[in-house]
Amino acid sequence: MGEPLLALRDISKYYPGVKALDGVSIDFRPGEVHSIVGENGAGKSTLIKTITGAIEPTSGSIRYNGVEMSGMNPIYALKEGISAIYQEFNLIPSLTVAENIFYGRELGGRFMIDRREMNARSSQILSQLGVNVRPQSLVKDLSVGFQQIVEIAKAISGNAKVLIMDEPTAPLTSSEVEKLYEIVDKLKRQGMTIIYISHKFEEIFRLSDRITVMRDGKYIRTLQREDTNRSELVSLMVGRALGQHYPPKASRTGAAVLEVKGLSNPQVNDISFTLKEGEILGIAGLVGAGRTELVRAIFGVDPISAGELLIRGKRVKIRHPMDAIGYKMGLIPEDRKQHGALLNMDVKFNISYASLDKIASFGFLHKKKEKNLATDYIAALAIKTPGELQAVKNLSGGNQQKVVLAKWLATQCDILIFDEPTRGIDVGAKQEIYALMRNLVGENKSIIMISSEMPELIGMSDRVLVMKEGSLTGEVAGDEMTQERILTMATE
Amino acid sequence: ACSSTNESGNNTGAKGSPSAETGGEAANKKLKIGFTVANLANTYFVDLSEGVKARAQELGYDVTVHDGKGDAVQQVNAIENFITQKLDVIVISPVDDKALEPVVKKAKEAGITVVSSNQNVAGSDAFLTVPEYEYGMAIGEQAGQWIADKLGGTAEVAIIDYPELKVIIERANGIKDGILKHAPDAKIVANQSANTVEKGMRAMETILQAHPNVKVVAAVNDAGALGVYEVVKAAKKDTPDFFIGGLDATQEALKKIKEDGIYRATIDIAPVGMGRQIVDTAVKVIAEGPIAEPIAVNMIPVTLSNVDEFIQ
Amino acid sequence: MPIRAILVKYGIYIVLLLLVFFFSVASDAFLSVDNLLNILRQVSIVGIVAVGMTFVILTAGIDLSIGSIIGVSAVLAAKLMLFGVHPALAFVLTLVAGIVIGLVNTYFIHEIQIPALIVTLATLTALRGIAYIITGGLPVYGLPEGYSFIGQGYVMGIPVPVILMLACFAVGYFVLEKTRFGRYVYGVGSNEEASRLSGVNVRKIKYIAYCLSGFLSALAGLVLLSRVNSGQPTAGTGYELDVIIGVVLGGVSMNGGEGRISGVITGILIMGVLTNGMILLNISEYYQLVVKGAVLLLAVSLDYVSKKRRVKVAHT
Amino acid sequence: MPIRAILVKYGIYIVLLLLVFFFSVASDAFLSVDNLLNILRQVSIVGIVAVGMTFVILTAGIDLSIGSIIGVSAVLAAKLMLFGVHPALAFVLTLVAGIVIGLVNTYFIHEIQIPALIVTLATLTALRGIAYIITGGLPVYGLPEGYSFIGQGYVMGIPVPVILMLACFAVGYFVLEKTRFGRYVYGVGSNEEASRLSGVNVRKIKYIAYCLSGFLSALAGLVLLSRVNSGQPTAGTGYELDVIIGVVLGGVSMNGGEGRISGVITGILIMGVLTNGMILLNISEYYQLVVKGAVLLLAVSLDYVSKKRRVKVAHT
Ligand SMILES: Nc1ncnc2c1ncn2[C@@H]1O[C@H](COP(=O)(O)OP(=O)(O)OP(=O)(O)O)[C@@H](O)[C@H]1O
Ligand SMILES: Nc1ncnc2c1ncn2[C@@H]1O[C@H](COP(=O)(O)OP(=O)(O)OP(=O)(O)O)[C@@H](O)[C@H]1O
Ligand SMILES: O[C@@H]1[C@@H](O)[C@@H](O)CO[C@H]1O
Ligand SMILES: [Mg+2]
Ligand SMILES: [Mg+2]
Repeated sequence: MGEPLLALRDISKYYPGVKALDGVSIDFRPGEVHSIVGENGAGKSTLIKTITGAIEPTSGSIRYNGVEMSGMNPIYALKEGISAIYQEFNLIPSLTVAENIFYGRELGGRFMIDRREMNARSSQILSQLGVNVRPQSLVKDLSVGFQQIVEIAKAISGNAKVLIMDEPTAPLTSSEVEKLYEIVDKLKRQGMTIIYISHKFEEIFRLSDRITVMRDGKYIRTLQREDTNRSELVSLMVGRALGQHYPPKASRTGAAVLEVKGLSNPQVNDISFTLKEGEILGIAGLVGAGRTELVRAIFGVDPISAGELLIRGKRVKIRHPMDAIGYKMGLIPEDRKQHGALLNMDVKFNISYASLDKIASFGFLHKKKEKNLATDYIAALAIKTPGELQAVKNLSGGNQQKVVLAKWLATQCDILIFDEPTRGIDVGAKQEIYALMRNLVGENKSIIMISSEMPELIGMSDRVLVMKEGSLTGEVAGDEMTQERILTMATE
Repeated sequence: ACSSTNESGNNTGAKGSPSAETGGEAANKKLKIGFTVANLANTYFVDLSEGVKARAQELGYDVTVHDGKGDAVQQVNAIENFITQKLDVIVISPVDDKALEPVVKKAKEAGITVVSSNQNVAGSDAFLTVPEYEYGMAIGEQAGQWIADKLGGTAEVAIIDYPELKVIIERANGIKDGILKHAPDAKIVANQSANTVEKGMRAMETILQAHPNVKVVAAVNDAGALGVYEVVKAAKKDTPDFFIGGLDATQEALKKIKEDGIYRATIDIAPVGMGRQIVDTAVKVIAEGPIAEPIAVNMIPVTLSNVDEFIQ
Repeated sequence: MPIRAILVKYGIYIVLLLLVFFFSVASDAFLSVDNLLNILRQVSIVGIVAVGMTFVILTAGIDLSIGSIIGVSAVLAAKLMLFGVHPALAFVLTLVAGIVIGLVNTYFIHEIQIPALIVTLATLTALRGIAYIITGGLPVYGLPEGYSFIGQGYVMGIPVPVILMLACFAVGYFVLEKTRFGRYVYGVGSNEEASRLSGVNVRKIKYIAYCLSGFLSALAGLVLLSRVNSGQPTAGTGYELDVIIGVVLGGVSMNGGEGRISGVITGILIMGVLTNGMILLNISEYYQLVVKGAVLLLAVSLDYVSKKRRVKVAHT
Repeated sequence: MPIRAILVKYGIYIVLLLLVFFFSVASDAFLSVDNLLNILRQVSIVGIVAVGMTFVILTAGIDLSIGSIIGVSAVLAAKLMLFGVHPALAFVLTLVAGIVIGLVNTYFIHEIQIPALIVTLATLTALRGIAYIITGGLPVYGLPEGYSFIGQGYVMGIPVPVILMLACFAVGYFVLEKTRFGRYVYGVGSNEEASRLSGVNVRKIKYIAYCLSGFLSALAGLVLLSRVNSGQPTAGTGYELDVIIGVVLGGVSMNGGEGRISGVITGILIMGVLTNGMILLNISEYYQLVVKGAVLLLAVSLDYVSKKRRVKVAHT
């Protein structure tokens, strides 16, 4: 192929104690889908931010269209046809879907905007993406999944030459992901260059022409898709070979720990199921199926209108997460920025936050115990941070997720609810988390796991419940746990 | 625009007022004076402090003026600072007299001469007084007289007061009693608070809606009365029998009186002159010892008949 | 429409109507054209400034300096005219001064990244000092004759300040609802980083918002000057609270990105009607304060309780 | 340590030292034990309240009602004592009243979900009215003899208000740095929803923060009462701005979750030293305002620029 459209030369980016990028050079060719893979904290997001000028690299240069770009900034990048979906939420919550899609380049005159036209065009784009969201809805009223779809719509609605997507499918389920594939294919046919970041190998192999591997802020290698395979990528990413993906399942499970009977609220409808000791119970469903709402109701985050909960056979009232924690339950929420992490606070603060009772006597904290708690979990989950005093907002997305996990593991609860626990987490870390989950149930704890990644759900769960539109539509176990079966139940 | 009427201060006619000469002789050394004033957002006190500054400058003294901003605590703080600075004289125009008693005691113990003005702080060496009740009474009487003479002894009356300040409550009582003294049949239909032109306007605009027949308005200061004046004129109610009266004899009020319109009267208490007199009083105290009797400043009603004597 | 839905949608408007109804019954003088014009005129200064404040708060900022800008503008214009500067020129120069103050505010807020609250508290303090220095603490009298028109004149029976205020509201409404710039004001307030990454010139939006606030505060100062016919160095003291009360009562969120001009008008009117009505009823100043606090709380409660209910409705 | 790093770490402390140095050179009277005690005593009321405000702002709230709480407490205690209630009992009742006001504030803020700014603006207004009503606008005189001790007494040569303030700071420091509750204060301010999901009783934390603010404001009111020997209905007016300036100058973020008590002490002292020093230098009131505004801006700029530089250093 000819001249690269975009050439990165020797890009470095240093933070105190962190070399986020260390002399990275990559060429992106016109019309290719080029994936970037690497562990959490490898520097992928940092790299793409230097391309759009969202951050300024410490050193290095970028050539675009044969021209040296200096002092790149987002306004200029957009003008030059470089558009990006960042890993962080980047919408305006108080504006409508249509206003967000065209934010920064509104339709209309020089001063005035043309709402009608923007709504009409938005409807088109959204239906292309196969979702049915009103362009007039406010973004803040949408669930995370729909918000992500709006971000995608926004990125593809312009006439970009380079489209960068940083883990665009993380909050999506399979059917939306399928739609996204089609869109990417179409854009590629139109000659657009796509830079794609993901931790999901399925997507990477489905979409990419070439794949670049990064590790510890360094460029490792660029491979032609046809010439490589999953295990090669993994060992390049991690620096060693990884074995069996999912740990073996438990041979048997124990007595009922949690019983949910006829649970209803405005979002979920007459749900009943039982969670057993030592069990991993999966919950499947499409975006909007109400899985998050179900576990929020169980955990006392949202009120319930009917139904009851039994823990180890005893009826309990849970009106607040405090109550749930009192019964040794924990919830790792799906929206880590809003509900999981305290981003401005440091790693130590976050890890100890839900178990301060364990490191305090009469309300007074033992600083030493707290520090040990934090460093133990940083080591156990291999959290990539310069130290326990780093602010969580400065960690990579995946490592933020690990911090939230650590917070709940530290509470040593018996019933753990994981809502999309591996979202945005790299393969190596995923395996660590899988192993950890198995260890936990091995210690006779119980886990409810919501996941939109079907293979993970099937690989990890002892049993899977399927939800649709707020109701349970089925349950599968053993050999019945196949993608097709679950999908049929989720869509009918 | 400075609203003093008598720069020299001798026109205040207060008994026991020392002349500049005696003061000059008594003070061989260069005195350091601290003056904490109730509130510099009030024109009256700006004039008062100008008088103090001007006289001190003539005598070659140092003055620090402190703004109490209507907060007694600020004045306590300031006096503490003055004591630490080892000033010779502390002059106080208190937000609240009682509040300053303890700190004035400390000042006295430190050998500092203390002069009070407007309200007396117990323990002061001298006190220049504007008797608030009488001050209000003075304009009240003008209004009452007007009602008796021009309105047949009865009229709807509005009073612009300012009950947020203690001394002004007394003054408003004086206004009321003054009116009723000469016009016992007058009806006071509205009391509203205003101490600035703008608030005076807002109050009067609304009062006129509720009581369109109001003919007489007396206000606790000229600023509020000037607001009233603007509104009555704009509403075309400025009939020959209308009466507006204020207090303080500010230049703007005097100008309005001179126009022979509805602004009929104000009361002069010569703040700049009083400020000068404060300095002279301090000098006298240092030379001759404390003055027990309050030194009353003169209050002169200003109407069309004598306004020319006061206009600058 | 069921009553609850009406409450939800029009909470704050209903509060206004209730107040109007109450005072109409309680006082004969309340419901007359004259008195309604009075109310409008009395809120006009706060209203004009509120438009600028709305822009600033929508960008998630705050401008506490407005009261001092009013004061400085009033005395500056008065002094200029006294020195013989033509009123029209004095007018323009004062408005420019207001804009310059806005520039200074934004410089510290955006370039040095100091919280807006602190920056404008500092300029509030310093500018009040400047107003005193300009005048030596004494009011400035002797304005040229015709000048009183802006503050006291009428056009077709409507007071000029009212016309100015309505014009400001109309332009503000139009800009916020219909223009690109309006979208960016909301966007910057709602998610500044996302706006930057979407190619919005965040700096420009902020400069414009604070300069608009400075400009409108200066305009308000000119109106006030003309209304009271004298340049008072204390003019505008404490107005920041009245303006903020009006704006937030009108539903603008202090976190930025949320709220509308129509609500702000209503918020301002509620406070104006309340003050006027209580004076008509000759309620003592002391009780006026208590009633004002209580109504403020109840009005916003009504609005928020109904909104909370809306969220619940949305979930069903 | 390189100079830049020192600046970064100790920006605000350096500003304080510079001011102290400057005034020591410029005025003979400044650097004496008496005067330094003066300064401490003069900031004591604002300082006591600032501790409560720090808790509130750390939870991402604000309490504008503190000035009016001071006023109400002062007159309430004075009236109670005049009615013959024993000073100790009057003292306790007043502190309880402060806590009750905190409860009311939190009720509207947390249960009805009205922005804290609005709620406390409303209580600011209403409580001032109540202070006037209690007293009929007149100061309350005739306090029992011994009462002056809290405001005017000394213990081992140190003024009692200073001791109270230092105690408040010490307790505040300890609670915020060393206890679980302190953690939750930061956590709630940093991310309320995440805190709730982590099992934190957010409601309780907020109630405690605002009640603490009410309690300490009442305490400050009692100190003020004793210091001026009379219950002034206007006491405390405008103190909210002084307190907020001190707290934010000290590095507490208005967005919650960030800042320390040690910074707050420094912020409060900077304002106190500045006021005292300028009186000593006989700077005119009007210029004092300008200088105060400018110093505030420069001090915070220094702090922020050095922090920004830290980020830049980080970028290199
Ligand atoms: N503002 C910052 N300050 C300090 N360190 C930072 C900052 N931003 C990123 N880092 C660090 O830079 C490294 C690279 O982060 P980056 O977000 O690029 O990783 P990533 O490859 O995108 O990871 P993930 O797959 O988890 O999203 C991480 O170690 C991160 O902690
Ligand atoms: N078309 C739509 N437009 C806007 N909101 C929708 C739409 N469909 C569903 N929702 C909202 O989405 C919410 C449920 O989505 P949510 O993401 O929480 O479900 P979920 O089953 O947990 O899915 P996931 O966890 O995979 O995202 C519902 O509260 C519903 O109001
Ligand atoms: O406010 C008033 C002034 O207007 C003047 O009258 C003197 O006394 C003050 O208290
Ligand atoms: Mg990333
Ligand atoms: Mg979900």
